[in-house]
Amino acid sequence: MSARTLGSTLLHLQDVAKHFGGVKAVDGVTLSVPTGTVMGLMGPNGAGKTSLLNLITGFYSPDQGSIVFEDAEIAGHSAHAISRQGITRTYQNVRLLSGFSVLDQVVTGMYADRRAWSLGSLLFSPRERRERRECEERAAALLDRVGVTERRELADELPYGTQRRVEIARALATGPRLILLDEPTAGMNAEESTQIGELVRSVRDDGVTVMLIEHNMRLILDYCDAAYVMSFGTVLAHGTPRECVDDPRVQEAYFGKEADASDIPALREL
Amino acid sequence: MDVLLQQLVNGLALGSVYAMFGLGFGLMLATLGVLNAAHGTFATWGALIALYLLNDAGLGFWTSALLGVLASGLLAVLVDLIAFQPIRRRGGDLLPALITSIGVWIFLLAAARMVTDAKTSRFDPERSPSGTFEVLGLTLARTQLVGMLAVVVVGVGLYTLLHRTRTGAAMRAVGFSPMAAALSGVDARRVVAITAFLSGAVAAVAGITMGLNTSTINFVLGEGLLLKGFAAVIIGGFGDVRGTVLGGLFLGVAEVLTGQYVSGSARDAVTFGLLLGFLVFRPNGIFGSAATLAKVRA
Amino acid sequence: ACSSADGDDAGSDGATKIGLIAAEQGPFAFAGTSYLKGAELAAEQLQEDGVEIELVVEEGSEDPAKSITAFNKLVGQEDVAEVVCCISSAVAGAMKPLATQREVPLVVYGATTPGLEDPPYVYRPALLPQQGIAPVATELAEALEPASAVHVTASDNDGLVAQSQAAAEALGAAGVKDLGTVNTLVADTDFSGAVTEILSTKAEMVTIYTLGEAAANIVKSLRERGYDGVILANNAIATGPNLASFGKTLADTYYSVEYFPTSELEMAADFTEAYEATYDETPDLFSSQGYTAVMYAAAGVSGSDGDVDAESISAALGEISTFDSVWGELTFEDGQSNSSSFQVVQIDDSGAPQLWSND
Amino acid sequence: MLQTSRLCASYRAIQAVRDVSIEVPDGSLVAVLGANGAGKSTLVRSIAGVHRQKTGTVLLDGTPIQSMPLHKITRLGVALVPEGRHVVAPLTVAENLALSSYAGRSDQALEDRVYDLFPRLAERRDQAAGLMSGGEQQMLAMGRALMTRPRVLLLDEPSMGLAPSIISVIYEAIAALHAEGQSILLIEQDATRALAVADHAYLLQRGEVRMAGTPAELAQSDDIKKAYLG
Amino acid sequence: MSSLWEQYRSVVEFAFANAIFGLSTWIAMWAGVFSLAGASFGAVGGFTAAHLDLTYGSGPAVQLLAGAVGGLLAAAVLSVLLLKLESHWMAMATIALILITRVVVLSAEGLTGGSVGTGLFRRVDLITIVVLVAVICFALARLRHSKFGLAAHAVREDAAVAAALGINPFTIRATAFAASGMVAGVGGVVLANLLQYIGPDTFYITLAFTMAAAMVLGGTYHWAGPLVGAIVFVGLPEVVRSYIGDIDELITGALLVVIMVWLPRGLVDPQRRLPRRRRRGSQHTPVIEPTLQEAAR
Ligand SMILES: Nc1ncnc2c1ncn2[C@@H]1O[C@H](COP(=O)(O)OP(=O)(O)OP(=O)(O)O)[C@@H](O)[C@H]1O
Ligand SMILES: Nc1ncnc2c1ncn2[C@@H]1O[C@H](COP(=O)(O)OP(=O)(O)OP(=O)(O)O)[C@@H](O)[C@H]1O
Ligand SMILES: CC(C)C[C@H](N)C(=O)O
Ligand SMILES: [Mg+2]
Ligand SMILES: [Mg+2]
Repeated sequence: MSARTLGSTLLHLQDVAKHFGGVKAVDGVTLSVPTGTVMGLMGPNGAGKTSLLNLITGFYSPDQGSIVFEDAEIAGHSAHAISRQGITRTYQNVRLLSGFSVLDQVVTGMYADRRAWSLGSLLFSPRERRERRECEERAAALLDRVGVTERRELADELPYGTQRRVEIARALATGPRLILLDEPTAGMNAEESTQIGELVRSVRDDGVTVMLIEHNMRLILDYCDAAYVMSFGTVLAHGTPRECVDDPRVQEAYFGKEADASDIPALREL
Repeated sequence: MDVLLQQLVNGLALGSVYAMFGLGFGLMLATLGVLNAAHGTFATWGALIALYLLNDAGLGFWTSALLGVLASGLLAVLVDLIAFQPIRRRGGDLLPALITSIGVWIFLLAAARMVTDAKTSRFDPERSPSGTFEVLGLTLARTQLVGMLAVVVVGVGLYTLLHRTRTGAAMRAVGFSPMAAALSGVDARRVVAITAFLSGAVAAVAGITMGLNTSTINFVLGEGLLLKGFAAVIIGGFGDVRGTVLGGLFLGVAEVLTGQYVSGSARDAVTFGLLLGFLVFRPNGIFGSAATLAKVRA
Repeated sequence: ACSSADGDDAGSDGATKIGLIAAEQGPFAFAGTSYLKGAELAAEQLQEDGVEIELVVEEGSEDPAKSITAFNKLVGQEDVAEVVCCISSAVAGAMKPLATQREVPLVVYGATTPGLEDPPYVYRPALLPQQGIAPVATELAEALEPASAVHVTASDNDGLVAQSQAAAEALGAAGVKDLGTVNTLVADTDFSGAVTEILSTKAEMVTIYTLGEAAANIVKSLRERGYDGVILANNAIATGPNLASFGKTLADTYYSVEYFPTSELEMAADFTEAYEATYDETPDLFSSQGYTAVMYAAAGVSGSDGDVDAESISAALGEISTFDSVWGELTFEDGQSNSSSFQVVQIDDSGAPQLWSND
Repeated sequence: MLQTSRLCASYRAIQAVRDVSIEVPDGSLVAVLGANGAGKSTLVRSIAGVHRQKTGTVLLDGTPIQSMPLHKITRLGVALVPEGRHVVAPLTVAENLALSSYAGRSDQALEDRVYDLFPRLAERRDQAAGLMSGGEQQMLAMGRALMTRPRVLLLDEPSMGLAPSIISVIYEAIAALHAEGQSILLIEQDATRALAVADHAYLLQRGEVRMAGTPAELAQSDDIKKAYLG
Repeated sequence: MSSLWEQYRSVVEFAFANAIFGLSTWIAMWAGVFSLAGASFGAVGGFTAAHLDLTYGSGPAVQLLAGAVGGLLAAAVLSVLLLKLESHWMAMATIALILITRVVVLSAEGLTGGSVGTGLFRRVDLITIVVLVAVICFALARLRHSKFGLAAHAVREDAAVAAALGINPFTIRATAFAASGMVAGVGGVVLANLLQYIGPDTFYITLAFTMAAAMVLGGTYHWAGPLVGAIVFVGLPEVVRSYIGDIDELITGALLVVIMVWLPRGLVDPQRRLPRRRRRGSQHTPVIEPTLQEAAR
């Protein structure tokens, strides 16, 4: 694996498009994510952010365009192959695995790294047992890091915010070099959101590049190194978060034509 | 007499019975989300009740048939109430409902076996449609005509109901989510009952026309229909009235032509081969679209 | 409805138990009911005559798996010394290895696949229908002189296929042109295609060897569509329920039987009378087969001296070479009757079967 | 007028709503504020009949409706636009709207009114509802509720998860409806925005009414800031 | 007493034979594949056993091994064709497969005896059957928390999420499907030995429905489900029959409905901690009281 220098391009999308019938969910997007940054992705509802994320992670295959990750073309590859190359994600609506304990959720994320043969467990193989214990220890450490104290509880019985954090821990367990977060603070209060922001920052400081979809301006402004703004499936603006928010095209697309920015509480607070 | 033409007509007549059964079966599947293993027994019971009313109670054929159809519709409503409604209320998916339907199937099949003593019977030929007539040089049994007319009437009726009326939209909505439908003021239980009734009643029409056409009514009447109707629904693409009718007719024709030009013993091979072929290579059937699948998944 | 023997059998002081696997349900129920009635009548008469046997009935529905369960129960729990069973060739085929393995004699009452019998454990008193079919077919060919014939058979029943072949061969030998065979399956109910196919051959004679109801349906359909040729059918077409519900539509159909209610044979007349007295209905061929099978099985019991057990019974059965039955005196070879005393029946215009003779 | 008195609702052991008594006078827009998990959704779900495990009374113009099923309450004139929208995904926009007429309510004029309010829906009339964006689905859910000619409209966090531009569209529609005299019970987390349109407001905290008053009164209170603006 | 055992012995045998099929269905379900194809793989095992028995007089070990290999191969080949189908289509395709298997059995007369079927001697005894079931259960219990076990469960709950974690859903499903075919092949051998006769109707819809019912009745979230389900669904009616007689099927049917209505997740449900706690609605994420959470430990 090549050691990448800060600032080199980790992910590059060139003219990527995905249409559903008449809906141009993603319509010719070109963007780059430099290694070691937190890249914000914003845009009104239906702009195509989640669809773009689905394209990058192989949930959708693009109608056109190329997606290059660490110099390798991944467009149209299957989701598990892309995951093994080092891209992972969370979901706009939490998608934890029902019936799994918190710990097992995270251990499942280590699937690709596990080498011991499952059938070994039938023969009480020490190797299999050791590996399983190691995985659980690593999982526990990851959960500590995201601030989750539960271990054996069923994940689907936890509070929403905790579930989101478990989801992030699970994503980190795959050992990604790029993690895509889809509105990780939706439904959280300000304090919880800040915690997520700090978590994102620490993840980046560990060398994992982050792409962050957010409606919460404060999070974009405080924690992103740069941002893209999408609208109607295309890239509308790109720059530092501040530049993006101040861009009149963005204001128009995002906040509506007539709206005066000062009328919008979300903005007034900024 | 042109053999091919005559056999085509025979195939269409047979296929219209499959199509008819498929319509009721598909309605349950697509709108109520139940893969109903007991559907064949609805056909059986409809035919048995009509048989009893005609042969033993002495009612006229059309009255008996009508009452048989109504009774089977009510049976379906009852079954839905007891076996499917509680599962639906819990938001269960296809699997538990399939299993309860197997329970109902075992029950109704055993009950039918008991009341018939496992014996075969038939509508009194003197008092039910029988005999043949000639059109355009082809010979058609009256019973065949009854089956074909019935599928036209029921097919057009059901299509119109589902796609042109509000009741139809309500049926589809409830199939997707009773809560979402209720938010529009739709009484989900009533709509479910209507749907179940229709699907049971249509099964009985299929059972009765099958009994008429084959002069064979016994407790396993519906079992054969279930398999063939299932095939028709898959081949046609379920959730789609036009597709189901076409699928059924196609199967009937394929079977009869196989009998004529290959061998009578290869009929099942052709039917089920087609079924598997469609499932694997064209799972949405002749007309099926992704949308119909979404309905079932809900 | 089974006179099933449950639990305490101590009362039947030392009577030898004969198991019977019945088919009151299932695809062969049309004949199974008659078989059982005939068999039970035989058991009753034997008991009245002081023969120490007891009939233990277990329903098998003519389903191989159920029949095997019934067989195991009869042999394992009821301790029967022999078992009477099987209408369908498929079921008989399934039972055969079992009987051989458990060394329990099996008296097959209805299935007629060639080569089924296998002494010392498998015996068949029933006549092979195909032996009757050949002469009848020849007779009909001579009397009615059809130029050509087409054959319908249930291709998944070996017994019926054998019968169909016997008819086809005999007709061929009599100079009737063979226009081919239309295959159906035992489970089929829709015959519109088959009938059109038959009609399209323009054959002057049709032979039909399928199960009774199917045969009746095909005949009905043929006649409705104006077919007026000769129809030779499986004798199972004329069961009581069939005659009652198909009635006149079956008119002018021929078949061959070893037993007919109006038979002049003394044993047959007695049987008919006793049967009518007991059940208030006319016996049919299948009743006579059930009756004969139990009589034959009992002969095995009477013939074995001292210990009556499976071994002695099979030895006794093996030694039977002639046997008086409602069909006349039967001769046996290798545990199968090889007699062929058949009569031809024609269903008359009112839908009633009548003996037919070629003059 | 819609009134609840001493309404309690629970999920087995969890008491989510306690002794809540609120009023929605005819033609008014009443807001219920509260933090995550305060019991706001449970309250409206109980009023509308989605949630059945409850005690206390709910009166619509004096008629008790607390024991009626959802569809009956809807037909009587209490229409819920639920959190999560719950549109009928496989049906088209037009069919979703037409559903309400199955309950014997609507007519063409009403439908046109909905399309006037939300022109985006008119454009997507024949699209399957499940394939639309969240904002569009929210509009459809509101449209569907309006099709039942509600006496009271219950809106559960209509802005949740939507981009500001869509939120503006939604709130414009709310204001327009209010101006026409539609009674509305609005559930919101975003206090600033809700207080800007409401006539009267309640603050819910751990299932109980913590405070009630005019928007100005609530906006002044420290409670509210502490409780949840955070 | 021994006669009582004699009477119920075959009930126990059939219950365990069906448990093998139930377990086979569960193994596929583990990875989210609802398949009735076990009936077809059972046919492969059963007719292989009959053939080996009649031609070579092979003993139980050879038959079971051959049945396992046959089932495994058949399932592996078919997985390519079937597994690309979405869940419900897949279920229906397996029904179609059963219908076609019957046609194949009918026409491959040389191997299967066609419509007549084929008889065979019984060489597998009760002990062997019980040991087989125990071995399968042991394997499933050990694998539950293994790498494969977690992956299979993950694929079942959400294949897309699993894929995003680097799990190839197809591989997992195909492995589970093949393993399920292997177990069903063994089940076929056992069933053939118990019945001592197999024909076109032996491995047909009824068997398929029985195994599915056993699995769902018992519970699809734990391997012990199908075992319990088979005993209840196959064993109980037999016992009932010996007391009540003819109406056992009515009771079986009614029982199935009642249990499914009362316990929709089956008799064995690892998530059922408090009696009949209702499952959470889909929208809300309830904050569970501490006491409940402790109970979960
Ligand atoms: N599978 C699909 N089929 C059809 N249309 C789709 C599909 N997925 C997305 N779309 C459409 O593509 C457009 C973009 O949706 P997407 O979910 O990517 O938006 P988004 O920017 O993530 O919005 P939000 O902020 O609401 O999450 C929407 O109009 C949506 O309806
Ligand atoms: N289905 C459920 N089962 C158990 N508890 C529930 C359920 N739904 C909600 N709760 C609990 O009831 C309480 C009130 O929840 P409710 O959804 O009404 O709050 P809310 O104010 O609408 O919150 P939000 O702002 O997140 O929508 C919470 O403690 C929640 O955990
Ligand atoms: C009843 C008869 C038609 C049965 C036939 N004799 C057979 O061998 O199967
Ligand atoms: Mg999104
Ligand atoms: Mg809420």
